[in-house]
Amino acid sequence: MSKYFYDIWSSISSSMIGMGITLKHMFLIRKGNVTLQYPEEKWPRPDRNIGFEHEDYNVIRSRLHVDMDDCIGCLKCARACPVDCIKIDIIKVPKGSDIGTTSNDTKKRLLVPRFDIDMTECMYCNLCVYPCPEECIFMTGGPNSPKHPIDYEFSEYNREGLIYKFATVTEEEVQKYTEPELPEQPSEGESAD
Amino acid sequence: MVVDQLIEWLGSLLSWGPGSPLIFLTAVLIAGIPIFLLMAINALVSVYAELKISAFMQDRVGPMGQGPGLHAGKWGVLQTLADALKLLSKEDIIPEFADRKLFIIAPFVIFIAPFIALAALPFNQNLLISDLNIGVFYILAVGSIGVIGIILAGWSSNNKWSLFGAMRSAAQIVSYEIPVGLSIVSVIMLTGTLSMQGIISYQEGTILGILPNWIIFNNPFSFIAFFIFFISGVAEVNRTPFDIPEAESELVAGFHTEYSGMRWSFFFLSEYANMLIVSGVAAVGFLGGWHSPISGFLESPGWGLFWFFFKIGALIFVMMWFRWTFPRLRVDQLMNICWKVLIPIALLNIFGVGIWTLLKG
Amino acid sequence: MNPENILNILRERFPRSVVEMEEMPDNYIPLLPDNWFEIATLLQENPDLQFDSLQCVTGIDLAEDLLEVRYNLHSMVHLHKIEIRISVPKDKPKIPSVEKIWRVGDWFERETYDMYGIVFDGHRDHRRILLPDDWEGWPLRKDYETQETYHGIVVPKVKEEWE
Amino acid sequence: MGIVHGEEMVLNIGPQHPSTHGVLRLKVHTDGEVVSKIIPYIGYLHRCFEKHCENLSYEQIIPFTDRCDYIGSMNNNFGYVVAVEEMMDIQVSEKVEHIRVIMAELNRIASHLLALGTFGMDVGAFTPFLYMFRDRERILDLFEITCGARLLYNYMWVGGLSHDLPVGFVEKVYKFLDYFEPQLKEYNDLLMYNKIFIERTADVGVLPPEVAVNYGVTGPNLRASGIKWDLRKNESYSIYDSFSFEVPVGKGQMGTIGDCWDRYWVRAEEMKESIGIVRQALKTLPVEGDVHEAMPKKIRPPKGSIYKRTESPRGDLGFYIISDGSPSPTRVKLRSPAFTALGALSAIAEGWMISDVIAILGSLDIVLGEIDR
Repeated sequence: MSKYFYDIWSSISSSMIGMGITLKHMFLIRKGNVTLQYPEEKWPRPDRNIGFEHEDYNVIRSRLHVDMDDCIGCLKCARACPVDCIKIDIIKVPKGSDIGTTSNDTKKRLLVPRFDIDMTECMYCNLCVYPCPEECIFMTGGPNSPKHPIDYEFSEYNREGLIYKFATVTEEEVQKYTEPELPEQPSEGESAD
Repeated sequence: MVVDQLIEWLGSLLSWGPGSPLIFLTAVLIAGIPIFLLMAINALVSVYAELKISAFMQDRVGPMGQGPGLHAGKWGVLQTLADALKLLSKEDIIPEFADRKLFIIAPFVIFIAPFIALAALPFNQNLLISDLNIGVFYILAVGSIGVIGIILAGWSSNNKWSLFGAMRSAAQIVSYEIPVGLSIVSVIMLTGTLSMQGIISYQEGTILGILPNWIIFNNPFSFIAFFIFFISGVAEVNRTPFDIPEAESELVAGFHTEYSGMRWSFFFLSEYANMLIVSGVAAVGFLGGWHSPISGFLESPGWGLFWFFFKIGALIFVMMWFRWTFPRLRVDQLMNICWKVLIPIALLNIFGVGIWTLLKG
Repeated sequence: MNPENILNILRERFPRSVVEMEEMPDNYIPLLPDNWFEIATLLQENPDLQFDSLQCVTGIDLAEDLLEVRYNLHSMVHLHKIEIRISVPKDKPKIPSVEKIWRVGDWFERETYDMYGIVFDGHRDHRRILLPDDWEGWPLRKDYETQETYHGIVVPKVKEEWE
Repeated sequence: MGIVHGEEMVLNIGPQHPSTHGVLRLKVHTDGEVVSKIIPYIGYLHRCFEKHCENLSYEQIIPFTDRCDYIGSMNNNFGYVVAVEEMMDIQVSEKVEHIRVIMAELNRIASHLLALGTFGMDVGAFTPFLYMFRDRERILDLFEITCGARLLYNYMWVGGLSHDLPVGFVEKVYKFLDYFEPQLKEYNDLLMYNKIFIERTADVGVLPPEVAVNYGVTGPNLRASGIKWDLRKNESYSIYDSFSFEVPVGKGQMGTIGDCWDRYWVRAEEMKESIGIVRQALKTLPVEGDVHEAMPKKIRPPKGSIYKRTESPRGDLGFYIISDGSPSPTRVKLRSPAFTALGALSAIAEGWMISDVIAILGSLDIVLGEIDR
């Protein structure tokens, strides 16, 4: 019998405690609320400090980007990718021809007419970023934001739109280097394919 | 009241004589319109309140997109209107193997129960569709028609989840009718009338000059009776912690699993209307109806309307508060609470109220 | 109890079931499949051994027409462990089931059957577990070839225009 | 009191159901509300993890282990990495070990928060779920500044880590722990000691210790049954032996040992212990050191095999790795704790009501990604 009344009492008291907690949260909504109203407010939030500054990041995982000016076509990223979402074609240029240098002063020896990344397959593991000797493939934003602003809103209406073609080498250049000719600086142009 | 006046007025206007059935029918139809509007507005306001209250309790901000405001609707006040429009424009799906006729009828049966029950709820001194001399009894009787609709919905959907929900709901509502009735009995014993206005007029004045002369403060037994009524009422309208007929984590959506669009919104509408009625009966029976909490202060009919809806609003808020705090009970525990806790205490309460009135003279 | 003592106990009771190798390994015991159920019962019930927990069942395709099943046993009482290895030929892969001794073996054995097609004799619910019942082939065998179609759905092998 | 037996009804719970924690299908035979038989069907989330592993190099497998138990990814990384390191006999520096422990324990808190929150939601309490998710987000923020990812980290590498800790990380973790500790009490008041919750979970789905061992149930579920078995203590790996922490064991405070409430309680207690471990590790964390120091140029473990168990938030996470000396393993078998926990469901949930089956399923804390691999 005493258990019967104790049960009733404990139901009431524990319910009151619980209701007290929810009521407290209701009145302190300003304090605990962490909602981010996405399209209007973006992370990190400027007015309320719930997140971290961009400078605090070690790295960020978002869209992959390639600086083609620096790419030397070493294929290391393609080999590191666990899901084979990077596809690179390379052409060996004849000896003595100058196709430019990277920002690290490495002489380019290979022409890269195709550098495709299929972002539908990418699993953002970051494994392709490490082996790159020229640091030309990276995830946008975060510590890389000086190089490329963050881009995590890259949805597309069709699949083909998510296959990024980074190569900048033109058809003529490919033509030129497949048959030996005078070396020339590659010009910025439309993608190869 | 309103119906009577309407009949009189129409009778004088149309010169068919006040006894004509046609006039009676017209009067009833006209009186039905404000009830329907009340239900619709109640649902709009309550749903919005529920969204916001749940959000605040959970440290969220709730709907912010719709309606006027700074950036694309600061408070989302038109959220429920947008929801209603969405529901209206949604495809109406009837499962192939459902019992078509019953499937279509069920939402209306559920809708009718609170609709006609509202006719006996007094909103202030004058505003009352019909002052029945058996008002309380009428509301309790009519309010339980809804369970037929729930069983129809569950059965006709031809879905096992719906069937489970319907069966649970039937057991639950039938059981919880009893504590609701028993706790109302103690009110009737005190007031000596079944009429809603009669119960309210009993609660005029003060106790010892301090407390309002509401039945909840009348004696310790009616104080307990109020809580029994309210808890059972929460169970009757299928809300957490007694929402086992819907139990979204167990039964997907319970009896309305297969419903969509407009038909589903009828369930929604009637759920909130049921909350209104339970809170209304609690306000009338225990909290002095449209009386002001301070006797003689702001007692005009207009303020009566305000006080009545204020009390209803507070009770509905508590129901929402329950919902966003508690886990859900199991079906057998629900029955245990009803039969082993609420009903014995309610019976003892009746006994206590009887002795109290006897001693008080 | 170290593996050597366990091996000795098994040799004593089931002399013909232990695969004798020139140099007995120190971390596992190779067994023949025939008396595996009885040996497993002994391993669980012998008061000195009391292997009450079957940690893991791993199937391997040894690619020499041999499939192997490795059982990692552990005792919660004595806190010792042992690995049992049982090899079966690919064309007749049959091992007695130990699902009745260690109930956890139920799903482990079903998984091994699912992936390697090793039949566990005496299993009470011998079905595929991860793959659909009508899947063809045993995916983790080295000679497995992907189905062309499954219920009319083309199983993609390579992406078009990617190579 | 006699029981009336009605006609048996077969009910499909899932694969699309709000509380099957993923794509699990339970074929449930019911007699009225009472469940007489449960047959779980799994495999809806099978992604051929083990087949993938045979075609990938060792370092490429790590992001795939993330995707197995996506709630406790750090611990999955940890288990795999520890196994490969033991095969190759690599000793990593103190700093790396410390960071790994901090990450694994923070991840354990995050995982338990999700487990308890969804368990609460399974029994109908919605609000604690959102509170816990909010705090889990704070932990994910810490992971994000460290390795950029919020859920699938690929953070622990063979012989090291992908990144060193960012500047100010230690202070942020301290700040989080100071904030989080009082929150725990609030959650316990709100849910664990609520009478309705106790009614729903105490004495429900009792898993006796011998059944638990026989069914291979591990981790918090086994400890709730009263067996003090924690690999961090019993088979210490990494530097767990240098920290002092308690292993909470179910006591049956509200009912029987090994009921759903005990499983909840053990997880709630474990979060407290994890906070303690993180605090100790932060205190002794070496400042200097290169996290890439011990990383081998080529990961080619010698011929042989290893079965290595670690304590993931769900229990004994075993990796059976067989190497033939080539850059990719011959076989990687993941022994997942949730797989065995789900195997025990039919043993403990039969005879209870449908609502209880949902509660028991919630209390076992399964992750379908790990079960189906």
